[in-house]
Amino acid sequence: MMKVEAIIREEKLDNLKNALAEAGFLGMTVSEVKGRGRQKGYTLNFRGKSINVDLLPKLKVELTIDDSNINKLVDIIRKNSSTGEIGDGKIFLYPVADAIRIRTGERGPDAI
Amino acid sequence: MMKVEAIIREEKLDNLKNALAEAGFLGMTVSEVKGRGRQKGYTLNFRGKSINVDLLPKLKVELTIDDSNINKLVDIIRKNSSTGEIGDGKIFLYPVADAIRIRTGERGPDAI
Amino acid sequence: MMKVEAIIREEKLDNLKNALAEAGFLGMTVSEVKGRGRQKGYTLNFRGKSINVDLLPKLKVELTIDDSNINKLVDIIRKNSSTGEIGDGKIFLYPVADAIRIRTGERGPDAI
Amino acid sequence: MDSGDISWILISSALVMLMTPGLAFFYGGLVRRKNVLSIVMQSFIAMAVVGVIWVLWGYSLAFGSDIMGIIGGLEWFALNDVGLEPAPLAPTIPHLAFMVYQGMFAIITPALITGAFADRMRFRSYLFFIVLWSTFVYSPIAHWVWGGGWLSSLGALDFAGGTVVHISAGMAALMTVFILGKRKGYGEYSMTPHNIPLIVLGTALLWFGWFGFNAGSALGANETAVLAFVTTNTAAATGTLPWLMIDWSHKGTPSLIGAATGAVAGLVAITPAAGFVTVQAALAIGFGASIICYAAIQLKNRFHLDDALDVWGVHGVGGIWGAIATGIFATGVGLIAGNLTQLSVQVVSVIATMTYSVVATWLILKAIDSIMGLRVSPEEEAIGLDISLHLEEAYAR
Amino acid sequence: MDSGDISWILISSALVMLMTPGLAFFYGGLVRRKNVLSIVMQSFIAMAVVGVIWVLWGYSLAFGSDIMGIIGGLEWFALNDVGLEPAPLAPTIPHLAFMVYQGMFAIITPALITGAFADRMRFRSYLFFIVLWSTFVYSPIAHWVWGGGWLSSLGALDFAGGTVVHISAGMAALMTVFILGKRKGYGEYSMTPHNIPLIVLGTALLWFGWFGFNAGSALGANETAVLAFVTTNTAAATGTLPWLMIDWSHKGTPSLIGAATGAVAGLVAITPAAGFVTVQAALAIGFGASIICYAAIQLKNRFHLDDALDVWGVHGVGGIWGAIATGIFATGVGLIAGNLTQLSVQVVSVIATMTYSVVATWLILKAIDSIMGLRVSPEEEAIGLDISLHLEEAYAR
Amino acid sequence: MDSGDISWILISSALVMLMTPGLAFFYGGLVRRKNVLSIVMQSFIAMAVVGVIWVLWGYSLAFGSDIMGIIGGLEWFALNDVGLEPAPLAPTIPHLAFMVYQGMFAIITPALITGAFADRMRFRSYLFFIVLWSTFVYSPIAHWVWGGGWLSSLGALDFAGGTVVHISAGMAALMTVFILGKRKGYGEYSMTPHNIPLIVLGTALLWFGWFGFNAGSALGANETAVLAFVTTNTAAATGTLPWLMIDWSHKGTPSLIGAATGAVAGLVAITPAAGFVTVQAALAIGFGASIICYAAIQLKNRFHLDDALDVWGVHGVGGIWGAIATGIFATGVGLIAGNLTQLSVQVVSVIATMTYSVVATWLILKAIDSIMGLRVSPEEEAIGLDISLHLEEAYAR
Ligand SMILES: Nc1ncnc2c1ncn2[C@@H]1O[C@H](COP(=O)(O)OP(=O)(O)O)[C@@H](O)[C@H]1O
Ligand SMILES: Nc1ncnc2c1ncn2[C@@H]1O[C@H](COP(=O)(O)OP(=O)(O)O)[C@@H](O)[C@H]1O
Ligand SMILES: Nc1ncnc2c1ncn2[C@@H]1O[C@H](COP(=O)(O)OP(=O)(O)O)[C@@H](O)[C@H]1O
Repeated sequence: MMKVEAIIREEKLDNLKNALAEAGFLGMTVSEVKGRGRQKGYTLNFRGKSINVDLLPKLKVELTIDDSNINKLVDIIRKNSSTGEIGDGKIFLYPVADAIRIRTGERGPDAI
Repeated sequence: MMKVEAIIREEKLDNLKNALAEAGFLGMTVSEVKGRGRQKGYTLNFRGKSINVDLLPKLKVELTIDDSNINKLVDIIRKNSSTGEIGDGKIFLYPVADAIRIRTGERGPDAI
Repeated sequence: MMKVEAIIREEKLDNLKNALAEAGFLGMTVSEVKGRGRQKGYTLNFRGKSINVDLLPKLKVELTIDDSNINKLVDIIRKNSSTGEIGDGKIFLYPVADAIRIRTGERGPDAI
Repeated sequence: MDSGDISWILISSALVMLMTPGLAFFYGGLVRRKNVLSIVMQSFIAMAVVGVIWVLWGYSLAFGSDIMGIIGGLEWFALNDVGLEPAPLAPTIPHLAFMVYQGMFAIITPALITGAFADRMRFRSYLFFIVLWSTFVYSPIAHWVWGGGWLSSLGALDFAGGTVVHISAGMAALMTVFILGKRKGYGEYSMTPHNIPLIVLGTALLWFGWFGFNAGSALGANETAVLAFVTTNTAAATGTLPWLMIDWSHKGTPSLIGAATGAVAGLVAITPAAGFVTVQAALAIGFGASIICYAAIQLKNRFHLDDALDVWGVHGVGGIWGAIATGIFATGVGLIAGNLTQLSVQVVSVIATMTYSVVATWLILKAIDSIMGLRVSPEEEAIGLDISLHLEEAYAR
Repeated sequence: MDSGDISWILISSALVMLMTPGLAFFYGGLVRRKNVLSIVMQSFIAMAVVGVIWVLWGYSLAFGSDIMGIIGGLEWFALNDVGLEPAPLAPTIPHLAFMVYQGMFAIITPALITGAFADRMRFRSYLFFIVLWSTFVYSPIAHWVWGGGWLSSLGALDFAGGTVVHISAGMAALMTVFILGKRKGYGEYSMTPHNIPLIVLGTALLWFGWFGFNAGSALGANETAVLAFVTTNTAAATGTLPWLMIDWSHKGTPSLIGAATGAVAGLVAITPAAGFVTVQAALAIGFGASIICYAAIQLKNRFHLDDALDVWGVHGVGGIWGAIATGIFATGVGLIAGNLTQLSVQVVSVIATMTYSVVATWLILKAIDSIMGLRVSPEEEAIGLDISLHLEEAYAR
Repeated sequence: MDSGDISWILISSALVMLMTPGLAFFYGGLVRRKNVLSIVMQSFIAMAVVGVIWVLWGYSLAFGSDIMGIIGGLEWFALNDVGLEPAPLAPTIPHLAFMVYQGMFAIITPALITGAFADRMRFRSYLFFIVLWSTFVYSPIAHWVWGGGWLSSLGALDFAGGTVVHISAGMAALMTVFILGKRKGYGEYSMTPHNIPLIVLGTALLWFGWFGFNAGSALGANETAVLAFVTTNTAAATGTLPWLMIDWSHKGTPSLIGAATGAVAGLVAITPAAGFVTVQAALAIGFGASIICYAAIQLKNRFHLDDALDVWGVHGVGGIWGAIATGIFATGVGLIAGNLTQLSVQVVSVIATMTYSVVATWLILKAIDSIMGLRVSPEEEAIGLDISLHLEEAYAR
């Protein structure tokens, strides 16, 4: 199993979510993050003191899937969350040692 | 070392936290996430446009622990965060290459 | 590649962010978490019922980098986010199987 | 007619109107994030539903010509004959001004109850509930006390609604808890308030609006209004302090929610007394309110009654204390003036209001329950009422 | 002079002042988290910019001596000769009181428009826009209707600003949408409101302030003020209910945002009629407002017009309905009293206001666009206006 | 007695009451998320503590029979003999109305100071601080200027509290900074405001309430009230604009927090002048306030003084400018009318207030510090005062 973690633009979530559901990838976990990359940031000011805001809001989407699905999933993510402009985000893949469904105790690929 | 990542129901946190503390698992990191799985979602409406809300609030609990403790920990999590209904969540295990305590620089199992 | 995940104090972010940028580590993702460790917690009360608040706000900083940079990065993080008091946080290292830039499709170290 | 009195009654009406959203924020901040809209909605919609009912029949039932001391007649249905002539009960202001001012009280009273059944009532059933409750509980009690009914004949004193508003709502709240049962998870896991600044905003608007509630009840910009204004502010201040101190000694830290609750308890208790007592008495009434209501909540906790936001403890018990205290402190006629009659009348009015509200609320709830059910499904409750009833989320990106 | 009238006009002025921040919260809650400050800023700065303009020349243009029925003279520039003597149009209050009360209307009107071009207008261009719009659109229309201009000679009735405020702003809003275009991502991805409690706070402050807006327009604490107060509250209440019900049947759930929008629609529609109609008529006007405005928004959606926060649908269309309804229901002179003249005059005033606002707004926008542009860059829009225009983030740790 | 005047003074009292929660939100939004409740609590509890003190002895000390020009007598202790008879200083309203109106000023003044020592004062010490400060600083200064004391004999003009409220609080704020020291992390890492909509809500309530503060100080619904109302709104508007512009040119973007701060600076500066100057002068006073306060904050930053929320810069310096400006612009008696006496008297009153507030505040702080300490522990400060002092978290799920 592999965890696919995508950092995407906030506004692409609806798109991606629907595309994933259509392709049968239902299980997913989303969280709000802020990110910095090539996309340049801004400088905040508060009564004469300036603060660098180069962190812009992004969403992190995590899906744990079977190894066989990885390429398909990566393609779906790329297709549904890119705009072609800097700031589109990244996909990271991490090895997963095991997965357990809390309710039933099922383990491994059956649990996801 | 292994990272144990549990996606649980919000209301189970108190329970789980206390059970973990009792069993000696103090170190942990919690974050707010939204998730989709078998638990069906809803549809939001805003002035005539409908938006799919299949993402429901969950909590992500992360603990990095020694390999020897994994089964014990998984059991505690299952016991203290399941209700038996769909939406109870998942546990994922990830290999950890190393851990460092920022304050002291200790490395490996000593750091966690 | 390796994911370096640091749990740090909120107030150290500016410091760390700037130090990372200077050292050429631009790509990063930050999220709000709450953590428990050796730093002792508090007890919340609401109209006669008490609730344990041992989770204190922290920030999670994630950077995926090339293996060759790990030690340098760990040093920078330690130097720029420690105060010497309990609660300074942890650094965890996780193996990364692959990385993809959503915009271009580049893979591996080129993508980060 | 007097332009100063009109000015005062209009602004007082506006102030009381603002209390209902104030209450919505007070309650909304106290619940969990997934239920804030559902409770705000309950208050908000009361402004619409009771706003219309009052104009159609509520006002007439409460203030129309007395029928056997029990209810008003329907000759003012849809405000027929209610116009700009001097109000029968307040000759220096137009009748419509009196009507709308009283209407603001009719709106907030059922909204007060919602704190008790927070997080678990169906919205549809709630709509039926407030229609029936407003008609069959609020209007009659208002008639008894203010509209020329039997309690007013007895000489019961209720300056601005200790019995009519707070006891009636507080006892109804208790009944809803008995009938709807506890929230899923009550006593099992913590349900911390999700937004304390919102609670304070609600408290601030309540305190602010209460000046219209109490001082407006003088029905003119006169000496009584001034007295009621000052006693109101004073009781709010002295209500805050004991709650803070008890919390502090009980739990080791002073709580902002506690301070806010204490202020509300003081405001509730001074309501029936506001224009009848001295400022010195107001100090005592506010002080007592805080201690008595705090104790009531401990009692409620002991009985594991899930009156989620303590409507009974603060409004019911605070209102009882205030009504009794009026019998003790009322200038000239109270116990302290060496007079026991007034106190006994007050006790009668308290018991009558409690009994009627309990019985009538029970009947209304049972009727609705048997027809359409009162409580949401466990799944809806687990997901939160905002999404499951209203398909809206309070906070988003 | 009458102290009761002065008291009422001052507190009414304060109430209307509070509506502008109320609007800021209403709009601020409706936009996404990254744009809340930009729209709040637009309302807030209107209080400063129009506050100064009004004192300098706006008041004189609107209420100065009539020039050919079209505009006021500049003899009151910088409040020259405007003092504490009785106001020409309201002899029981000082002239300055009348001036400042009217000024609060001048402030909120351009702020209303901002909901239409939410999330995409440059701040600098917005500043120029409100200076020009206030001077060349608001002041003239106010003059026509209230300052002795041609519409008032015709006998057009506009109690508190159905044409002057709501139609003029609502039609201007529509023009800004045509000229600025849609938000990036409109129709492509969802843009859910980021803070619904903030929307309700805004609605509450608007409803509260509207008592000053409408009942204050009686310019004294008199019978007309009372009538306007009661019709206002009643129309807000009846405006809320149909919107709730339509939403419910359309989408399966009752929406809090819907209820709030319905209340605002009712308030808009009663504005021109408030002091002229009976409470029974107010029930109908509020009810109708909700249905008509709801339909207008469906229409707008069908045409894919990105009037982001429905300024046209609620204020434009609600104002039109209110102005027409005044011609129908106005006591003594309306259609229902068997009179067609008033209704025709109302139609003329609606058409005149619409036409003038559309044309003048178009000219102003085109002028600004050609000089400095109106719209932010796509990158600024993507990042959000709070950071890209103001370098501030609404919520932080 | 006059019902219009009573109506106005009561609603003005309610408006000023609302300013204290308004301040709580203004300050609460400016601090970090972990400290919002602690500063809101400081304002909220002032309403209770000073509310009681004022009734018990504060009012008597400030307005009781003059003792050597320095302090009032205690004959009105616990409002003994303060009733519904005409107020000695305002014969058209009852004495109690005057008392409660003045009490609202006494409440907000110490609350103003809290912005300076945000995020680092012990709550227990704060309670002692406001008891002592209210008694030994506020009441005497109020007596000097308004209660028949030496400054009023001298002829010092302070319409609504430039010296009594703003200078006294602003200078006290500066002292607290000297004695408590900087926040942990000051100058080291950023401490961005955590909730800007909350700041704007606070500003809106302050602006709204300030109408009661200034126009209410006419103590009746009369011409002076109207003038004060108009100058207040005008100075707020002109105060906003320069701050916006300076921010814009300094930092490249216009800031919403800056605009809000500018409005408050304008309101502070017009306070002592409101009923004494023309609207044209108000334009200048507001404009000047913004520039002068902005400069003061730059100065403070240069000296690395951690007056966290700029109480000194806005209230202290704004109050000084206002008091001086009153000497310049006061109709008939100011410098512009060719008169230097008034200006010199104003300077004396400024210096006296500054000196007394600085010295007395220093003594009070030192006394409390030596008995129980003033500052929280570094660990409590790091964790945040909401949890460490109050065991409450502002926002939860
Ligand atoms: N090395 C990295 N480690 C972790 N997160 C990263 C890294 N590089 C980029 N990110 C995340 O991806 C987001 C998009 O990256 P960015 O470089 O702006 O876009 P692009 O890949 O299109 O050039 C960033 O905001 C950040 O959250
Ligand atoms: N494949 C997956 N990858 C990542 N997160 C998942 C995955 N499947 C489920 N989750 C997370 O677990 C939560 C619970 O899953 P769900 O399927 O609803 O419960 P259950 O496992 O009891 O059927 C989801 O809300 C989501 O956050
Ligand atoms: N075993 C662990 N697994 C996951 N997160 C941990 C673990 N131990 C500590 N943390 C995180 O690190 C933070 C700091 O840890 P703490 O023990 O308080 O500091 P220190 O390492 O300086 O003693 C915690 O708040 C928690 O978020």
